[in-house]
Amino acid sequence: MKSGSNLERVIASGKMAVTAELGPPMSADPHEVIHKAGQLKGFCDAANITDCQTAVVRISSIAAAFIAQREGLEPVMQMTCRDRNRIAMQADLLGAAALGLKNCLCIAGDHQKFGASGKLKGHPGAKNVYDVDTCQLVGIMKKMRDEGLQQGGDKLEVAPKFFIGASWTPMGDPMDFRPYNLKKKVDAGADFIQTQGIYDMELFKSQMEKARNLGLHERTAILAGIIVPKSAMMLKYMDSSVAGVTVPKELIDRMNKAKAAAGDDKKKMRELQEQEGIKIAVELVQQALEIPGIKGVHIQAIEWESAMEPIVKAAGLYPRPVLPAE
Amino acid sequence: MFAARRIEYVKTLLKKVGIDPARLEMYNLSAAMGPRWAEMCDEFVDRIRNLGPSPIWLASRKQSEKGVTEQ
Amino acid sequence: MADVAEAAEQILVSTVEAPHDTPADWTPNVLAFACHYCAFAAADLAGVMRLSYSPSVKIIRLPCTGKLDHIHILSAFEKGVDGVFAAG
Amino acid sequence: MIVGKQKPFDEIWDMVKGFKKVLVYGCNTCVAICHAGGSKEAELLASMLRMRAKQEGLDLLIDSAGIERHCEPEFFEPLDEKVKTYDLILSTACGVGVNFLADRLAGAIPVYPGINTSFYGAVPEAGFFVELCGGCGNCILHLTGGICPIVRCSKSLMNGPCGGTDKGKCEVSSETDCAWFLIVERMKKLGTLEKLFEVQPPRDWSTATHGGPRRISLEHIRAYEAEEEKKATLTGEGK
Repeated sequence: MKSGSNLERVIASGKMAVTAELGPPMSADPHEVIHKAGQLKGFCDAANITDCQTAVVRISSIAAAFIAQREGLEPVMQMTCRDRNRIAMQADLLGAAALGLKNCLCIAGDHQKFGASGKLKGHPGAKNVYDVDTCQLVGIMKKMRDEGLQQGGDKLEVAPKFFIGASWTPMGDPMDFRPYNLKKKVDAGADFIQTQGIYDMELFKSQMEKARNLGLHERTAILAGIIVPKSAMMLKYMDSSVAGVTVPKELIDRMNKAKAAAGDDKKKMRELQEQEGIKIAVELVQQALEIPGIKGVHIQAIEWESAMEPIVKAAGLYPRPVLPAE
Repeated sequence: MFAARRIEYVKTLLKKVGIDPARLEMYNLSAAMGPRWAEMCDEFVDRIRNLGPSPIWLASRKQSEKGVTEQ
Repeated sequence: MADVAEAAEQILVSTVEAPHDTPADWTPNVLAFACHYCAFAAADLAGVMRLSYSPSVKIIRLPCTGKLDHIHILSAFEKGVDGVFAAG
Repeated sequence: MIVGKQKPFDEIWDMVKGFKKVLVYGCNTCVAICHAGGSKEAELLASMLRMRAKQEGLDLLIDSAGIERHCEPEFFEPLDEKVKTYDLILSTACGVGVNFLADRLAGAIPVYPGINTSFYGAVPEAGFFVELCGGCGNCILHLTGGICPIVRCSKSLMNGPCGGTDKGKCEVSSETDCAWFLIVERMKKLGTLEKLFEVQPPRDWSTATHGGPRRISLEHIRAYEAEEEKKATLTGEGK
């Protein structure tokens, strides 16, 4: 075992892994984290704790991960390359390990300009760091864990033992390079991969085939990302505005149909769309799990944590395995 | 037309120093347009009369008045 | 009709410049940069035709308005002229 | 070349208004090409400042001048005496010029910046400037098809595109090309895509602005100059 985390044990056991997502609040109040952790607990093997997603200031990933862990939910702390240089990164990794955190996902992070969208002001004038990129951060973490060395070469008395993750956008531009992008992250030392949300399963299958041809499915655990759709509007938005995400027309049509069935009843409109969204998510999960080389799913019910339970149950992924620590 | 582009640019500079860009204009006419010239001059002078004296002229006058009273 | 005239007058009030009173002794002082071959010839023709036009316009003849530089216009305003036009 | 943009006029006015005798000092190299700070722009700016001063009723003398370059001492010499007669120099040179002149005047007269020095750029078409190099001091363009990921990628990524690439454009702006999209396409054309498959290790940023002020010393040229100077002093003494 590299880290001994629950996620690592589930993957090592050969069972399909399930991860979820928990976004910390823009507040110093821990209760939202505790509440969300309660909703997710038992329905996933670990939950990603985002690191100031969309470049908006929130409870830090490490602190929120620690709170979640205290609540009995295994966290995957996320670390962006946007906000820290290699000194802060490694210091935070040591601190996280000292707090008992065992999983870490490396991502580039949304650009700070993202923060100023919608009603939020964000910090578009912030200075970003990008001292190292995702591949390099993965490499640093691996070197710390396996060699007991800092990036600069200094020794660590006790090495932080992390199960190292990286993200992958299989359908982003330039698409023919994306499998190699994954290969670089695996070469750098990524133990598991969580993908960007997938709606177009056929396209994902062809990208997975390329990844398999490079032998990557044997060297890392690829978890397919599923973003639970909540409404037809959300699907349309994801299709047009979210990079690397395309939504097949038939899915949007299904949501529109569910919406239309409610007539003028706004409440019912929402309920029917949510029901259909959960149904679509379950189907996507089942389709993804059939793709050769897939080791699990990363289900993101964004600000809708209560959806995890019905999805995991309907997909036949409940109860989650309980594996003893070594 | 180089001149027309320059005029447009200088209009932006004038605005920055608090002078109405309408005080600057570009006209096109040919050698045979004698009556148009006269008409154009009257038009433009009318425009300026409406705008009144330029802020620079007013400032100079104020300064010289002050100079006189101080003496 | 009165409304239209009033509106027209309002439009002519500058939004850039500070409001001010016009002294009684002021007369417009306008500078024209004229191209030797077109506008200046037109001005000449106006003279030959004995057409009367505003005496406020002083003409500077240029070989071509292409010769007109930004600084010539700014200098004119700096000297206190009330308006400048280029004709070519 | 170095690309800059004139500061907002009101900001410049606020810098200048407390002084009595101001020289707007232009530089006729890079910043003249980007229409920000050459002799011509300095002349226009001086005229605008004079008009503003007049309207505000301030007794302010503002002249303008320009020299070929603000980054080599020789060019300053002809105007040194004139410059000393002012109580503020508003330099429209790039930041290098402002620093260099301020060092030369050594605190005798303040030197203020009239432009914002923006980047090292090219002029793909008249009136349009783009940043193409970050001056990081450790060039890797041979690995990336001649496209710099350090300044042309908004996250300075070294190992390929992030997840934000959309239709070949950057997540920061749909008007900005994704540098990594360009790099991949260029490397395919060059037939060297496999160069991108290797993981690039963390960079040494000490050659960029992160290692303190940078200097380059060409010893052979400095030695020659020193020798020439010595010879000149010797012959001077001989007379």
